[in-house]
Order: sequence, then C-alpha cells, then structure tokens
Amino acid sequence: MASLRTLLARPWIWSFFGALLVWLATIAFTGGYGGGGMITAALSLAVFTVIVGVGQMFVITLGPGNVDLSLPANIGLASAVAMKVMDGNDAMIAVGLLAALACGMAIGAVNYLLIWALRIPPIIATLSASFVIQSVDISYGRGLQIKPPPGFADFTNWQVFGIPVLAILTVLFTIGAGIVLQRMIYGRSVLAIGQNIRAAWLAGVSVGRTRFLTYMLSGALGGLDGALLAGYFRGANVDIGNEYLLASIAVVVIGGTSVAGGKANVPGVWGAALFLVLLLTMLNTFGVSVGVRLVLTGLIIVGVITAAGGQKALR
Amino acid sequence: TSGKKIAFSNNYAGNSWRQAMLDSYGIVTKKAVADKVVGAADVFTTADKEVPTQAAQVQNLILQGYDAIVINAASPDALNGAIKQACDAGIVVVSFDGIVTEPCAYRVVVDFKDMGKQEVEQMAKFQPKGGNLLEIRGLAGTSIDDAIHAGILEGVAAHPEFKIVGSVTGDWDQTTAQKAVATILPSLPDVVGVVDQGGDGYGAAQAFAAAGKPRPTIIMGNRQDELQWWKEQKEKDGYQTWSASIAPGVSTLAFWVAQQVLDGRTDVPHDLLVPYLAFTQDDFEAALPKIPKGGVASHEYTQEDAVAAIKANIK
Amino acid sequence: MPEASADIIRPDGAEKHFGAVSMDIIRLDGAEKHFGAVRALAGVDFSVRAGECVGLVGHNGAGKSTLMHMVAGTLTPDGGQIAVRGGVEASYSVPRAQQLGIRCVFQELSLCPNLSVAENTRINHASLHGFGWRRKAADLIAAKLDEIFPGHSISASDIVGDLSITSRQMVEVARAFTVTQEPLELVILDEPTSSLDAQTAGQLLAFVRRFIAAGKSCILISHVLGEVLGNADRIVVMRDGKVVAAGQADQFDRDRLVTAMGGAEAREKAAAEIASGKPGPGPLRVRARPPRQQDGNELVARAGEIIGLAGLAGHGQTDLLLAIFAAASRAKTGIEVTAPVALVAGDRQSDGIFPQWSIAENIGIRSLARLRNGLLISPQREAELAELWQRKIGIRTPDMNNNIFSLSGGNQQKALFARALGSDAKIVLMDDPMRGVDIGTKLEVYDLVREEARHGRTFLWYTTETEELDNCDHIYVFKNGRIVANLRRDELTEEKIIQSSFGDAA
Amino acid sequence: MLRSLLPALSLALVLIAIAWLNPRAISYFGFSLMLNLAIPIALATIAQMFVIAGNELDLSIGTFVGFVGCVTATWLKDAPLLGVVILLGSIGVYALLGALIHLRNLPSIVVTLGMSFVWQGLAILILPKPGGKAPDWLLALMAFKPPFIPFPIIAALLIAAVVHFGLMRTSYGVILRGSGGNSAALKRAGWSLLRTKIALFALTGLFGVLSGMALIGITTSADANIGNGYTLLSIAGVILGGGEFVGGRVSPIGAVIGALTLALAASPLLTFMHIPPDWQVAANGAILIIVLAARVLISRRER
Ligand SMILES: Nc1ncnc2c1ncn2[C@@H]1O[C@H](COP(=O)(O)OP(=O)(O)OP(=O)(O)O)[C@@H](O)[C@H]1O
Ligand SMILES: Nc1ncnc2c1ncn2[C@@H]1O[C@H](COP(=O)(O)OP(=O)(O)OP(=O)(O)O)[C@@H](O)[C@H]1O
Ligand SMILES: [Mg+2]
Ligand SMILES: [Mg+2]
Repeated sequence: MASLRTLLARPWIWSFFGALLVWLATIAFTGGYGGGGMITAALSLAVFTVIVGVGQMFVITLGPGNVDLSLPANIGLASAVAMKVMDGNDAMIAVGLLAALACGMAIGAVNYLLIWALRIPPIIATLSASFVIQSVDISYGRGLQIKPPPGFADFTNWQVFGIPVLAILTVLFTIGAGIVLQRMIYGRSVLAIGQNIRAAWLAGVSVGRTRFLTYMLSGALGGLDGALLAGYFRGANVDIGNEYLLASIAVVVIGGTSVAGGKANVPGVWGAALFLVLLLTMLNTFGVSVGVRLVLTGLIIVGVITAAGGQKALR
Repeated sequence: TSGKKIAFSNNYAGNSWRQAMLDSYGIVTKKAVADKVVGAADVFTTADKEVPTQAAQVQNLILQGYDAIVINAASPDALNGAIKQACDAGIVVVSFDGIVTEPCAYRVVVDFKDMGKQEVEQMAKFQPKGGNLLEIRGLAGTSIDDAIHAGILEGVAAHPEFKIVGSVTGDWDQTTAQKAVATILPSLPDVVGVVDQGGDGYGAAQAFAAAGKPRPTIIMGNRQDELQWWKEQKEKDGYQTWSASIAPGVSTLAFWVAQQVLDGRTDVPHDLLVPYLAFTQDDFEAALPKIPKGGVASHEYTQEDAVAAIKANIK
Repeated sequence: MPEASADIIRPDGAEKHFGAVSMDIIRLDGAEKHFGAVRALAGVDFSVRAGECVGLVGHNGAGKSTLMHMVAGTLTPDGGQIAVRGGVEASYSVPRAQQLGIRCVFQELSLCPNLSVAENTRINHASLHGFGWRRKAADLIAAKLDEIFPGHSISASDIVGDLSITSRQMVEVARAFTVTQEPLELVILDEPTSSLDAQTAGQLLAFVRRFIAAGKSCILISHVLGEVLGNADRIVVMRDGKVVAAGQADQFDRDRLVTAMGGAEAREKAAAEIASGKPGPGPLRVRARPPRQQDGNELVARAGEIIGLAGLAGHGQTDLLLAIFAAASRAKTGIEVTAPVALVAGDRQSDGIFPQWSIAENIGIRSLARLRNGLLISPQREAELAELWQRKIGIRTPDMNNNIFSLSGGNQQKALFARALGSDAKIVLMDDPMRGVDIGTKLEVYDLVREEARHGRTFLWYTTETEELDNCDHIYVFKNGRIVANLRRDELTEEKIIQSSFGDAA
Repeated sequence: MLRSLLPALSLALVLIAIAWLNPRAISYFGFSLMLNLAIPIALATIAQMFVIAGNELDLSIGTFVGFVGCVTATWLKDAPLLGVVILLGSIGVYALLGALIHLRNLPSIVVTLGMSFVWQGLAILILPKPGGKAPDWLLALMAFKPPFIPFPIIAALLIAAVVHFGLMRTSYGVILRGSGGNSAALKRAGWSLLRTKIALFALTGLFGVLSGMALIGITTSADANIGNGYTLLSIAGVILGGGEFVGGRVSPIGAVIGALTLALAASPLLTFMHIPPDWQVAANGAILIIVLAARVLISRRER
C-alpha cells in the first residue's frame, strides 16, 4: 500500500499508465487480436524517440530556454552520412555508425559554439543551425533515398521472441543514462545548472564544459538515431527526422522532466514514447478520420497530464 | 521573349521528387536561357512547405520585377491573395502540381482523382477475387490528398468486391507511412492490396515484412526504390502491380506555358490537363535504368510538347 | 523562567478577556502548524497591542517566520484561533489583514525582480490604480525611502533585479510603511536588517521608534540581539515552536535572552583567547587589487588568515570576492590565487541554493569529486558528509534527505557553510554569510572558522556586522569599489571603520 | 539602455541590407508587400509573449492560428454570429487552459502540445481541404491603403503601442508581469494567481484570434496547415525582441520588432540575394545568426 503510494508519486509512472490504458483500449476494440504485435511494433518504433529523447532531456534539464531544435536536421544529415559511408556494404557498418556519431557531435559542437561565442539564445541558435544543416543535407544527399547494407537493415529489425533487440539495447542505454544523471559528476552538474546556473558556477561546477558536453551528447544521439532510422526505414532521406522535433520534446516533458530545468526523468522517456506510439496505434486501429484522430490525440495527452497533476510548489 | 524573366517559386526541396523536379527544371531552363529564349529563369525555394512563407516569397518576387512566376504552391487557395497581387502587377502566374485556384493564374493539372480511381481499377486486375484494402493517405488538409482519396473511394464504389479496412496517414513521407502502417498492421485482418498516393509503397512493403505479414499487392509511385523492389519481387515469383505518379518534369511544361503566354499567345486555356506518368508490368523495367539510384522517374517537356498540350486543351 | 512570566499570554483565549484586551491589534491563541513531520508551531499564544514594538527572538527554525505568516494571513494555522481587536476571525486571509492595516516584510524578499521600484509598490497597494498611478506610486515610495533611509541612492524607476540585495531590502521596508487608502496599524519586520549595513540598519531602527511613538505597532525579528533589546518594548522568545519566555524588554539582557533561546551560553569571550596562539603568516594565498583601485593598496591573504572586508554595503566587497572566485579557475589580471576556492553565498536564494535538491545534495555539490567511488558518486559517502556537518553546525532537520526548502532560513544558510567548509577548498570566500543565522549558531561558526584557520585555511569575510570583524586578523575597508583603509586587528575600532567608510580617503 | 535598443538595431540591419540589395523595395508599395504578412506574425508573437510573461510557453499558437483561419474563412463569413461565438469560445478555451494549468500545477508546454493536436484536428474537420473565403470586411481592412504610410507599418505601430500601454503602463499589467517575476510575492500580497494566469492565457487566445483573422484577410482563403510555422516563429520573435523565458521579462515593442525582423530576414532579404536553391534554406539560418551575432558585438562593448 505504502509502496503503491510512493510509486504513484513518481512522475514517470503516469506515462506508463497512459501507455497501458491505451493498449488495453486497443485490444478491447480488436477483441484481443494483435495485442502482442502491437507491443512489438511499439517497442521497435519507440526506440528511435527514446534515443533522441534522452539527448533532448539532458539539454532541457540545463534550464529554461535550453532546447535542441536541430535534432531533425541532424538526424537527416547523419542518416545520409551513415548510408553513404556504409554504401550498402556490410563491412562498413561500424565505420558508418562512427561517421554518423561524428557528424552529430560536430553539429552539437556548432550549436554550442553559437550559443557560447555569439551568445545566441539556444532556441534560436539551434533553429538557425538546423536550417544550415538542412541545406548541407540537401546538397549532400540530393534528396535521394540511399539504401542501407542488408546486414544493418536486418539488425535494426532483429527480434528475439517478439522483442526487438534494438529495444533491449536501448533499455540498457537508458539505464546507463539514468546512472550518469544521478551518480556521475557530469549528471549532477547538469542538474545543478538547470536549477540555478549562477549558484552552480559559485559552487564550483564547470558550467561551460557541462553545457558543451550536453549539446554534444544531444548531437551525438541525434546522429546515432539518424543511422538507426535509415537502417530501420531502409534508406536515408532529408525528412527522416522531421517528426522528432516535437516528439523528442514531447517524450521528455510528458515523461515528467521539468521544463524549468534541474529535474530529469529517464524512465519517463520510455513511458512517454510507448504512450505516443500506442496512442497512434489505437487511433489508427479505431479507424477514425485524421481530424478526429488529432483531436483525440491532443485530448488524451491533456487528460493524462491532468490526471498525473503537477508537483506541489515548494515554499 | 528573350528579354523576359521567369521566376520559379518552390516551397520545399527535401525529397527525391522535388529534387527531380528541380533537376528537370534546371536542365530545360538553362538551355532556354542559353538559347536566348528567355532572359532569366531563377529558382526560389523556401524551407518548410509553409503557406505564409511562400506567400511572402511571391510578394517579394513581384517586387523583383519578374514577368512570370512558375509556382508549385503550398496551398491551392491560401496563396490566392498573393497570386492576385502578382496578376494585378501584370505578372503571368503558372501553377503546377500544387496548383492555385485564383482564376487569373494558369494551372497545369494532373487528374489526381482519376489516378486514385485507376489504382482500384488496376488492383481489380491483379486481385480479381477482391478483398481487403489498406489505404495510405497523404498530408491531411491538402487538396491533392483529398482528390486522390475521392478517386479511390469512387473506384471502390465501382468494385464492391473491395473493402477498405484500414486507412492511415502517411504525410507523403516514407518514414511516417511505414510507421503508420506498422502500428495498424497487428490489428488488421488479411489485406490483399495497398492503395496509396505515390512514394509510400516501399515503406508499406517494409512494414509488412517487419510484421511478418504476407505481401499484398502494393500500388507504387514511380520511385526508383519502389520499382527496384517490384523488379526483385517479379523475378522471385512473378509479382504484379502498377505504378503511377505525377512526373516531376511537369515543372518544365509549366515553364513553357509561361513562356508561351509571355510570347503573346492569348488563347492559352487557364486549365491544362496533362496525363500522369504510369508504369505497367510490361514497361517498368525499361524505365528503371534511367532513374537515378534513390530518385524518381521523370520526363522533361519541350516547347513543342507545350504547344501540343495547349492545343489539346483548347476546346 | 518565573521572572519573565509576568506578561506571558494566558492560554485561555480571547473570549474571556473581551473588554480587557480590546487593545490587542491581533491575538493568536494556541496556533499550531505542521509541515509533514515537522511541528513548526506547537500551540503558540501571541499578541500585539497598539503602540508597542514586540521583539521576537529564537534560534533558527524556532518558528518565528511561520508565526508571522499566520499574522500576515499567508498561512492558515492547523489549529488555534486568530482574533483581531477582540473579534474572532473565522476566515483570516491576506486581504483581510491588509484591510486591518497589517503589513509584513518577509524574511525571503518579496519583490518582483523584473519590475521597477514603483511597480513593486503597486503590487502591495491595490488602491494604486487608475489614471496617474505610476506618478503616485513613484512619489509615495520615493518619499518613504527618503524618510526612512535619508541619503539612499534608489530611484523609483530602477528595476529591482538590478539593485543590490541591500537596496532591495530597503525598498521592501519602505514599501511596507507606505500608506495609501488602507490603514497602517502593524508592520511585521522579519529580519529586516539582515542585509543592511550598520548605518542603514540604524536609520531603519530609528524610524521604527518614531513609528511606535506615533501610536502604531511593530513586530521586530532579528538575530542581532542588540537591535531587539534596544528597540522592543516587549520581547517574546521562541524555542522549538513554543513561546518560552515573554516580558517587558527591560527585564531581559543579552545573556538572559541567549539562555532562554537555549543557545550556547556565554562563549563570546572565546575570540580573544584564540588570537594569541596564532602561528606566523603562511604562504601567500590571494593577492588582489580591485579594478578601480588607483593607489598601491591591494588585498593580501596568507594561509591561516581571516581577512575581513568592511565598509558600507555595496561598495565593491562582493564584486571583489566574485572576481577572486573567477580568477581561481581562469587567470585574471590583477588577481593572484594559489589554491582552490569555495564561496559561501549571502544571497542564498539567487547564489546558493539548489531548490530541487535535498539538504545532503546541496552540501555535497562542491565535493563531488571526493565523494566518488570509482566513477560513481557514492550515496553513502554523500550521506556521511551531510551527517558530519549536520552534527558539526547543528542543522535542524529530522532527515538530511529532506528538501532544502524544508529548512528555516538560518538553517539553509548553515547548509551553505557546510558546503564550503566540507570541501577541499583552501580559501573560503564569505559574502556576508551570517544573514539570518541565530546567535548560538553564529558563535559556533566563529569558532569553526577560527579552528579551520588554525589548520591553514584562509578566509575572506565580507560582513555588514561590525562585531564579526573581531574575528578577523586583518580588515580592509571599502569605499566606491576601492580599498580605503587597511587595519590590523589591534587597530580595529568601530570609529575607524565608520571614519574610512564616509571619509574622502579615496 | 543600449540593450533595449538591440531589437531595433537588428531590424535596422536587415532593412539596410534590403535597401542595398533592392532599392526598389524601399517604397510605399515595397513596404506594403514586404510587411503585410508580418502583421499576423507580430500578432502571434504578441500572443506568445503574454504566456511567456507568466513563465509559460504555448506550443499550440501555430495550429490555433490555423484553426482561427479556418473558422474565419468559413463560419465567420457564412454565419457571422456563429463564427463570433466560436472565436469567443476558443478564447474561453484558452482561459480555461490557464485555469487548468494553475489549479493542477501542470507544465504548460505539455498541455499546449496536446492542444496543438486538438486545434489542428478541429481545423481539418472544419476544412478537410483548403478553401473558404475571408469575409469581405476583413479583406477590405487588410487591403486598406492609407496615404503616405503603408498599412502594415501603421498596424505594427498600433499593435506595439496598444500592447505596450496595456501590459507595461496599466496597473493590472504590472500584476500580470509580476506573476512571472515572483509569483510567491504576488500571492503574499493577496493577488489571485489563478486570475493572472487566466488573464494571460485569455490574452494569448485573443491575439491568436486576431493573428488568424489577419492572416486570412491577407491570404483571402484558408488552409488547415496555414499557421503551423507560427509556433516557432512566435517564440523566436519574443526572444529576438529581448524577452526571456522566465522571470516575466518581456517587451511588447521588442516582440513586434522581433517579428518584423524575422519576417523580413526570412523572405525578402533571401529572395533578393539570389542564392543557389540548395543553399537558400541555409541562408535563412545564416541571416538569423548574423543578425544576432551583430547584436552581441555591440552588447559586449557595452559591458
Ligand atoms: N563573473 C560571473 N558572474 C556570474 N556568473 C558567471 C561569471 N562568470 C561565469 N559565470 C557563469 O558561468 C557560465 C560559464 O562560464 P565559463 O565559460 O567561465 O565556464 P566555466 O565554469 O569556467 O567552465 P569550464 O571550467 O568548463 O571552462 C556563464 O554563462 C555564467 O552563467
Ligand atoms: N514550507 C515548509 N516545509 C517544511 N518545513 C517547513 C516549511 N516552512 C518552515 N518549515 C519548518 O518549520 C520550522 C520553523 O521554521 P521558521 O521558518 O518559522 O523558523 P524561524 O524561526 O523563522 O527560523 P530562522 O531564524 O532561521 O528564520 C523549521 O523547522 C522549518 O524547517
Ligand atoms: Mg525565519
Ligand atoms: Mg547584516
């Protein structure tokens, strides 16, 4: 009983609650048909949101105004870089992944350079950067769909007993991210900066380095995600990351991370990502029209967050 | 018309169809400028498929003093204000693909409704027994999506052996389409065919494979990867389907129409119907090698084609 | 405390005394308040009469501020009764308190930093509206500032966020005393002098005396017992959520107050004895010259020294501390720092506290590298560090894993001390760090500072309380961002400091 | 002092660049054309500014503008009374959201993210395919050609002046901004935070409605996706205009200038520069970066 209460007090539980509810509603509609397949599909698709969501979470935790709007463009460019480097050749998979990571990190570094050297607010800096990246991508990839090597494509879709291996790896990754956040100096620094950047500086936190690393991390995860997406969706293209602009922010905030900064929530990212995919599944399964689907999506998001409620203000 | 300047207003460049459109346009107009048929033919692209941005772009082209504007519009109606201003300034406006409804402009129209209807007609050839269909729709709230959808509904009405059991929104984006199909598949009964709006076929095929569902007949959209996949399936077990889409090169037809109007032709009808580009089981393999890897099938028009098309449309 | 019980409020409530106590402006009977497991108020009886100044003292976390929140209507008691001028109030609230002429200057500053001084005045005076309200508000607050703090340099159009913490406190006080349509009967001052220097604090207290003489009432909370003893008509002593003593001010003296509060007894003489056994000067730790310094004066601190920074508030002391802090991580011309630095912030809300974190996490942040076990921070070591310092400087809380905001103001400040002293820093910068710290704790912290200095730590200590300078080996007096006097401990007198602070030495 | 002039400086910079690239644009006709689409952006930016003043963020303003556009082009024309009721009702929905966010202490960013789907869905339901027509009076208003000074400039001045007066000079405006600066202080002074939140959200709704109507007045007919880009534009406009995400520090004049700068930098400047198609999008970003970087050089010198 008491443990149930502490569980309910955790902000992330609500996103899992929402996911479960939506899933139950769907299988109630189909009479139990396809329930397992839905979870498999949800896990495979949620992975991509979770990876960028974690990067976005670290950035948002840096405090108000911090957000990485360059993720979609980053994903698009990295997907093209990865596919071009791999060039359909299984032997080049690792090199391609590294290239995507390097590309993402370079983008993160440029973002922070704009923020730090030119004192541009992060939201505008990353938005401007994303325009430039998009152009680079267009002229580099020419808008063409570049195919992944078969080995890589199969890997992104590899399942063991209906559980995507990529999802298992991502779970391990998020556990690692949780540990970094709570138990490593870097993570604590991020949390401190998010609560009060001046106090953090005065408490000896290396503010500049932490912010730099955070934007790099977000960039790197965007790059990795781009490569994986190109594998799963069988080809890189400029638009491949578009939906992750809103989705990466949505999973972070629905998952219980504070937009005011200084408070992050790793499991919530998973819960929210599954919730969003299963919500799409449910509405697609119900077969409602687009308009109704959008309205319901919105109302359900508002409903879940209202049920969860915010935290009480301190003093 | 050697002194006339023609501008091309485009609102997006990030996919292979748009890239092919720009390529075709570039090839034809460069030659036209070199041959002194027109004075200048400049291309202006905005980023985001946004209506207000393109409206502002058109207004700025007016200020630039162009004689004609060729436009692929983000919205058929919402740009009318800006188009009217252009016409009032004496500028010839020719729209294609994304057409505008403002009466003073010219429209190079593809009969999308017929294309949708044809999809079902063709499906009936490959699946004479009929069965369940999955429909993938395009970007909600746009006129092309609406027209193709209407055509498909008409086709299904004419072929009662077919039933649409699921409908998802693919936003004309392979990633979104594949994701949407993946979420709905687990709960769908067996599907014999997929009708879509072009370009989503490959993503749909991947989603069916990932879910381990039998491969249905998927109507294709003239992209290289779609035709390539079709070829592989055909070689494997004689798979049959049909492919249709508007040719990106229609931009060049619009260019020539603008040139003809500038040349003083007064008999050009404001609505020019041109056929869409379709491939059948017999001719698609011949076309395949000519399409760049990751690109889309196209066709460039000549001045004579334009004259002929105008003639064909004069009633 | 039988001697002091003469005036203790009897717990039998207002109803019986109806006529007799009609002089009471406000009266609380059996007020109780719980915050989770913490019993902040355990049945307190408290009253204020017209024309008196009540001094309220008690250790950090005694419940003073909580009690004042009840009087101001910003917190509702869990139990007990509130009566105003004899009439029991069923639903007491902020608007009701305002109607009755009760105002409060809260311990945590309650100004909007994004608004101007005049606009902040408007926030507390609902009647300031309509045509020309800006002019009216500006005139009112400017007049009040002139009246209370003659010679202040605050303009009504200044944005509060740009003001120093001292000026902000002045604005807040002046705002509370400003009169518009509503009557003004009682002003609560919760540690109003904590960020003021001796000069402005004196101005304020003089004004309070004039205010009382005009028949109004006031509640004065302060940890500087002299202020309370010198200005209050009646003193109420709180301890652990209860009133433990109350009586006319002349019945108390400093020692009796300290004893009643339950603090450290008579340990003040400690300062002198330490000074003797001091080793010679150690290696150089800090050498700094303020940017605006034109002559050869510079600040020099060696290992084991306690250096005082004195002068009127806002004359460059904090700036120099911040510059030294910055120079520790990034070379800066004119400043030399040779060892790790930690800082104890005085403006704890904006410079010190991490509001989302527990007390333990707030203490540990400066020492993360040492709390590691391999790559990971060890929760056990973090807890040990927190507990060590909880014992050492007596942070009052049942659990160091509680949120930092569950602490009273003074205890929050102690946590900031623990953060700096528990770190590996050889140099500790203190930016008027005793704001809101109770007298008992102060004495403990003085001891701690001297002990740490004996072990080789260097302290640079900016303070607005002249008494504290007694703990320093060397004092630099600041004026207009420059060092204008450089006094050894044995040269130190109050007059010298005042003289240099106001003189034309620079 | 100089800091508050920075937004104006950015605008001047962009204008100078435009004048240099295309002198013809600096004319009555040129300004009318270049700036008329900036009016709805300015209104949307003002809308966003109100929620930002209360430390909240509205991720739904773009789709809300689209929704309003669809209502304007359909019901407001065909059944004006119904249209007015719906638009007023939508402002009411905004007010309710403010109340909900305050009472349940919700992160506004999630609530408005959800609402962005709702508005877009409703827009698509109202207008499944583009079309409709703006009411004639609205068309006439937006096509108004006053003597000497182009209408968009007058409109921008008017918007800036009215909102500046309302938010920065009136006594309740102080309370609204104070709720972003220090809500605890406001509460202690006896003000209702519920009421300030409702007021700020209702004002956002009101200006969202004005933005949608102005947009349709210019484009003449509607499209369910027409406003989608306004969410980011409006946030960027507020920040460019010197506003901050927290602390109630906003400036209506700055916001309008920020919106004009964005509108000018994004399109006219770009169109006049003749950049290869591949790099036109990049130029859009580069212009933003340059405009902001120039500000930094100046504000650095000031420190
Ligand atoms: N003098 C100062 N006053 C207040 N805050 C400061 C000051 N100097 C730096 N900061 C804060 O620290 C942030 C970054 O400062 P800086 O670039 O010096 O990083 P850093 O902490 O030295 O990091 P690193 O050690 O990695 O270089 C600034 O944005 C600011 O918020
Ligand atoms: N919001 C709160 N949540 C939890 N505990 C609280 C809260 N406010 C006060 N307390 C607790 O109530 C007790 C009384 O606090 P209060 O602020 O009244 O003390 P105080 O006498 O004003 O101390 P100080 O001199 O340090 O200001 C303390 O133990 C404090 O930790
Ligand atoms: Mg207190
Ligand atoms: Mg003091």
